[in-house]
Amino acid sequence: MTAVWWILTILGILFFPGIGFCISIALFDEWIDRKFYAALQDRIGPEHAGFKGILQPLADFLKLLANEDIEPEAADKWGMRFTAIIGLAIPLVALLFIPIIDTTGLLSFEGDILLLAFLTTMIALIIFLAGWFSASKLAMPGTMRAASQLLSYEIPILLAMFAVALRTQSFSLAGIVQWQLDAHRPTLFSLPMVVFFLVFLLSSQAELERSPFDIPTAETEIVGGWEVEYSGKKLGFFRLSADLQMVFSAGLAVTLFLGGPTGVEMWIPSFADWLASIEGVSGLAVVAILYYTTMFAIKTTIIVLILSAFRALMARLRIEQFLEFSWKWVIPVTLGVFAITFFYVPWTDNVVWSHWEGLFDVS
Amino acid sequence: MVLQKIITWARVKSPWIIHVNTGGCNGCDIEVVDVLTPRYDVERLGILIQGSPRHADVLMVTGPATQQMKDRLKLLHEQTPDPKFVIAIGACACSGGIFRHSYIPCLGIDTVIPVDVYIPGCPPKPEAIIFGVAQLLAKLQGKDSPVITPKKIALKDLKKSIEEGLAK
Amino acid sequence: MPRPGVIVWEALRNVFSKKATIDYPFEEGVKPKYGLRGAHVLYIEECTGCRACQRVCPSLAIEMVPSELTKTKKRPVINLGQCIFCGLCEEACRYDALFLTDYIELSAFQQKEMIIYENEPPKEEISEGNEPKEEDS
Amino acid sequence: MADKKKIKLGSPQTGCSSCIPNTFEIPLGPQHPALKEPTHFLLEVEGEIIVNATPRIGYVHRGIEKLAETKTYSANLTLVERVCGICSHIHSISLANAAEAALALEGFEVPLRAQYIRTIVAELERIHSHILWLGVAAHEIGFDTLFMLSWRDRELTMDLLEDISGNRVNYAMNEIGGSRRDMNQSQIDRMLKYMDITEERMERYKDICINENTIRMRTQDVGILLPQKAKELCACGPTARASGVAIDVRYDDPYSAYGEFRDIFNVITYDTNDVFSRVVVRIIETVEACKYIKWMLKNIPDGPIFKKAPRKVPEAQILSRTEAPRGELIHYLWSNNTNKPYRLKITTPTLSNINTVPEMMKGDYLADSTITLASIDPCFSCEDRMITIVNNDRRKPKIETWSESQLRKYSNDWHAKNKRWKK
Repeated sequence: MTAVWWILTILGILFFPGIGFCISIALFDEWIDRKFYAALQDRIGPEHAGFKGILQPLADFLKLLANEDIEPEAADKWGMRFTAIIGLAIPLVALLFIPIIDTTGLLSFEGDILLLAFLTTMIALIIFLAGWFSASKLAMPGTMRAASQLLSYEIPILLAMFAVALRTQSFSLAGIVQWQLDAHRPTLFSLPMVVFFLVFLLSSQAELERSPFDIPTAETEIVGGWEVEYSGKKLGFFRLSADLQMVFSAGLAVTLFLGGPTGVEMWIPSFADWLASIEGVSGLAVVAILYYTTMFAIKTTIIVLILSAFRALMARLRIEQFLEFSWKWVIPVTLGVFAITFFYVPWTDNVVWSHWEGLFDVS
Repeated sequence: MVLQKIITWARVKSPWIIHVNTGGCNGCDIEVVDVLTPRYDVERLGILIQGSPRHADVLMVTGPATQQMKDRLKLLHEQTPDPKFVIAIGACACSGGIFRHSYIPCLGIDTVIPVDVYIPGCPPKPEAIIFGVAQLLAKLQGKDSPVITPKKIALKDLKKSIEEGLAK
Repeated sequence: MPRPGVIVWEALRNVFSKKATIDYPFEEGVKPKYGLRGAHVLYIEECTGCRACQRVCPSLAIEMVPSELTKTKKRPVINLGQCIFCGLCEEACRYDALFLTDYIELSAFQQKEMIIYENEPPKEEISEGNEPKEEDS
Repeated sequence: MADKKKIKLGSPQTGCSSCIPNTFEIPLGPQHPALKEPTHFLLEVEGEIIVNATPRIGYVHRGIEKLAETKTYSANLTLVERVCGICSHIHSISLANAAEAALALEGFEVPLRAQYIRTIVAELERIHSHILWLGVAAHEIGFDTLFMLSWRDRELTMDLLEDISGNRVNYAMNEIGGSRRDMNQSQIDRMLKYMDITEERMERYKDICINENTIRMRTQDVGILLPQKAKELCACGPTARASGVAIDVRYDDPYSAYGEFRDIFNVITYDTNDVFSRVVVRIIETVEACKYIKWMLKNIPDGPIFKKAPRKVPEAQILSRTEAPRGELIHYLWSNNTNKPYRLKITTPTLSNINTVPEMMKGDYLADSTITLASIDPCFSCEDRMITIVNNDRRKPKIETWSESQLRKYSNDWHAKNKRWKK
C-alpha cells in the first residue's frame, strides 16, 4: 500500500478504466446504438456532429447540462436531485467491478457478483423513486409499471448470473473470467448457457427499458413515464445513466458469457503466456492493457448491436403481456434449465461428457 | 469564453424539438412528422422529437392559435426550459393565414408567444422546414438574417419554361 | 403463422443498402421540374394594377399600394406570411405579370421580412400591415 | 380542479383506505406525442384499466363555416381544403360537386376528363392517408421501424401528388366546372410505375401486419366495436367496415368517376371487429385504390379538363356525400343565386366516429388507449366545428342554453368589443 499505489488507484477510478473511460464508452455505445437503429430503418442517423456524428451523444449531454433546470412546484425537489445523482452514481460504481483492462476489475472481491445483483435492483428502485418524487399524473403509471416490471425481470437475470456462478464455481467476476481462461472456452459454449445468455439479454432489455419492453417510459402512451418532469441537468444525468447501464449490462454479459476482456489467447496458449509475461514489464504492460480494452470494446459493441436490433424489430408489449411472458415462459424455463445445470455441472466437470463438450470448442 | 463556445456548439448540434399543434389543418403537422422519416431524417442534424416540453429546446408550432389553444400554448412555452426557441410553421402560425378573418381571432402565434423563425408556406415543404431550422441554428452561431428574395428569372425564360411544362 | 421479427430480413437489408435519406441542406432537395407553387415574382412593367389578383386571393394576402409605374397607379404587395400558395392570383392575372416560382426555401426572422417588395419598396406604407377595411356587419 | 381534491400525488396517503379513491384520472392531450392534433380525453383509470373515457373536443374550432359565407366559390374551394390537411382534396371535391349539382339545374355539365383527374387525385390521397395511418398506428404501439419504412414508401405517392398538383398537401386541383391542372403522358407512365411499386409494398406490409407476433398481440381483441354498436353509434368509413358493416359511398352512391368502374369495385370488410381488423381493412383498401388508379389511368378519356362555369350559383339546397379516407363526408350547401354560399355545413367522418371511442376504450388497458384512439384514424381538425358556451365560473363549469336574442346580443357586444381583423 504505497503512495504510488494510492495515486494510481485514484487516477484509475477517475480516468482510465474508471469514470472517464466508462462515460466515453457509454457515449460511444449510444452513438453505435442510434446509428445502427437508424440504419435498420433505412436512414442515416446522426451525421453532422464530429466524424459521422460520433460526438452527437456528447453534444446532447453538454446541452442538457447547460439548459435551465425546471423543478415543478408540487414535486419533492430534494428527492428529485437525490435520485438524479444516485441514478448516475450506481451504474458508475457497478462498472468499476467489470473487468475491462485486466482479467480482474478495478475493484474486486470474492462475492462481488452479489453486490452487482443488488445494484441492478437499486437502479429499478431509483427509477421508482424518481417517478414518485416528480408528482406528475403521467409519471404515476410509469412508476407503477416500472415497479411491476422489476419483479418479473429481476428473477431471470439473477438466475442467469447465479447459473454462471454455479458453472464456474466462483462468486467473483475475476474468478469467472479466470475459469474461462483455464477451460479454454467462454461459458457460452455449452448448451444450458445459451439459454441463460438469451434470458440475460432479454432481461437486460427489460432492465434498460428499451423497446419492446419500454413499458415504463412508453412515449406514445404516457409521454416518457417517470422522466416526464425532469429537465436540464437531471435529465442529462438520467440519460447518461441509461447509457452507462447499457454498457454495464453489455459488459456483464461479456464477462459472464463471452470471456470478459480476453480474446484469442484462450485458444493460443503461447500468446497467453506472452501476455502473462509482459504484465509486470512497465513499457509492454500498456500493450496488454490496450489489447484487453479493445477486446472488451469489440465484445460490448456486439452485444449493444444485438440489443439495438431487438429494439427495432418488435412492437412494444403491454405490461400485462410482459408479466405473462415473463412469469409463464421465461421464469419456468430458466428455473428448469437451472435445475439441469445443477446436475450437469458436476457430471461434465468430472469424466463422462468432457469429450462431448470438446465439440463446442473451436480449437 | 471557451466554455461559451462549447455550449453554443452543443446547442447547435442538438436542438430537440417539441411539436405543438394549435388548431391547424394537420397539413403542417404531417410535414413536421415527415422530416423525421427516412427521406429527410433530421436526426442527422441532431434533432430529436420529444414528447414532454421539459425535454425540448425548440417549439415547432403549427396552426393559428385558436381561442382554446392560446392558454395551452402559453403554458407549454413556460414549461420549456431556457434557452428556448419558437419556430412558426405555415401560413396559419405566421399570421393566421386563411383563417385570419374568421370571427375567432386566429391571428398567428406571435400574438401569444415571441417567435424566432417564421416559415411561410401552406404547408411548407419538408425542405423549407429544414431550411428554417438551419437558419435558426445559423442565427445561434451569429450569422446574418435571411431576407426573402424570389429568384429573379427573365420573364421570357419563365414563360418558356411554363410552356415547356405544359407541353411536356 | 404468427412469429416475432417478420421484418428482420428487410431491416437487415436496409443496413447494407444505400439509404433513402437526402442530406438536404448539404445536397439538393427533391423538386418536380415544373409546376411547383413557391414564392411569387412580379413583373412590374407588365402589371396594370387591375386588382384582379387582390380580389381573387382567398386569404387576402395581396394588398395594392400606390406606385408610379403602373397604369392605375397601384401595384400588388404580397405578404408571404399570409399567402396559402394556391395559385389563384397567377391564373387571375390577365397580363402575365404575376407568377409563382419554384423558390420554396422561405424563412424569416421577422414579420416584415415576409412581405415581398418589388422594385421600389415603399417601406413606410407597408409596415402598416395589410389589413382590409372593416366591413359593416 | 376536481381531481386535485381526490388524491394528492407525490405524497403517501395516510388514514383509512376508504378515503383513497381507487381510480384516478389521466389526461390525454391536448398536447400529446401520440396525437398530432389537439384534443383532450380524460381517462378514468383503475390501476391500468380504463373505467371511463370522456372526450372533449373543440380545440380546433376556427369558424370555417362562417368564413365560407364571406368568400366566393373559387376561394371557398381552397378554404375547405384547409378543413383537414390529410383529406384536403375530398373536401374540395365535395363542395365542387355540390356547387356543380346546383349549376346542373341550369344544364351545366362537367367534362369527364376532369372527373377522372379528380378521382385519381382522390384515390392517391386515400393511399397517402392510409399509409400515413399505418405508420402512425405502428408508432403508437412502439414499432418505429414499421413507421419509418411505411412513411418512406409513402414518399412515392407524395412525389406523384406534388408532380401533378404542385404542392405536397393542399393540392388546389379543383375549380367549379373542372380541374385546374392536366396530366400528360409522362406523368401517367410514372404514376403507373409507382402504383406497381406501392401495391407490392402494401402486400408486403399486409404480410408483416398479419404475421408479426407483437403487432398481433397489441391489436387483437383491443378496442372491440361490435357491428350492432357500430350501427347504433353511426360509425362510418373503415371503422364501420372493420366491424363488418359494408357501407361505402363510392359504391352505394357513386360520385365523380366512381360510377365508371363500379363493376370492379370491392367494398372491403373484415369481421374481427378489433384494431387488427381496422389495420387489415385499411391496408387492403390501399391495394384496391392502386388498382382503381391503374384502371382509371388506362381508361382516361381525352377532352377538355375545364368548362367555364357561371359565377353565380342558382338557388338550391344540395347535400353532397363523398367518401373521405376516414369515412363518409357530407357537405350541405345552400346557395342563393350569388357568387357566395348562403350557408355551408360540413359533417366530417371523425365527428361520427369519435363517439365510438369511449365505447371501445372501456375495459381496455391504459396502454391501449392511444392505439384505440388512433384506430379510427382521428382527424380532429376535420371534426371541431361546434362551440360550447360555458359560464365564466371556472369552478363550476356549466353548459348554458341561450335563446336567439341572447346570442344576437352577445355577438353584437363581442364584435363591438373586439374589432375584427385588428390586432
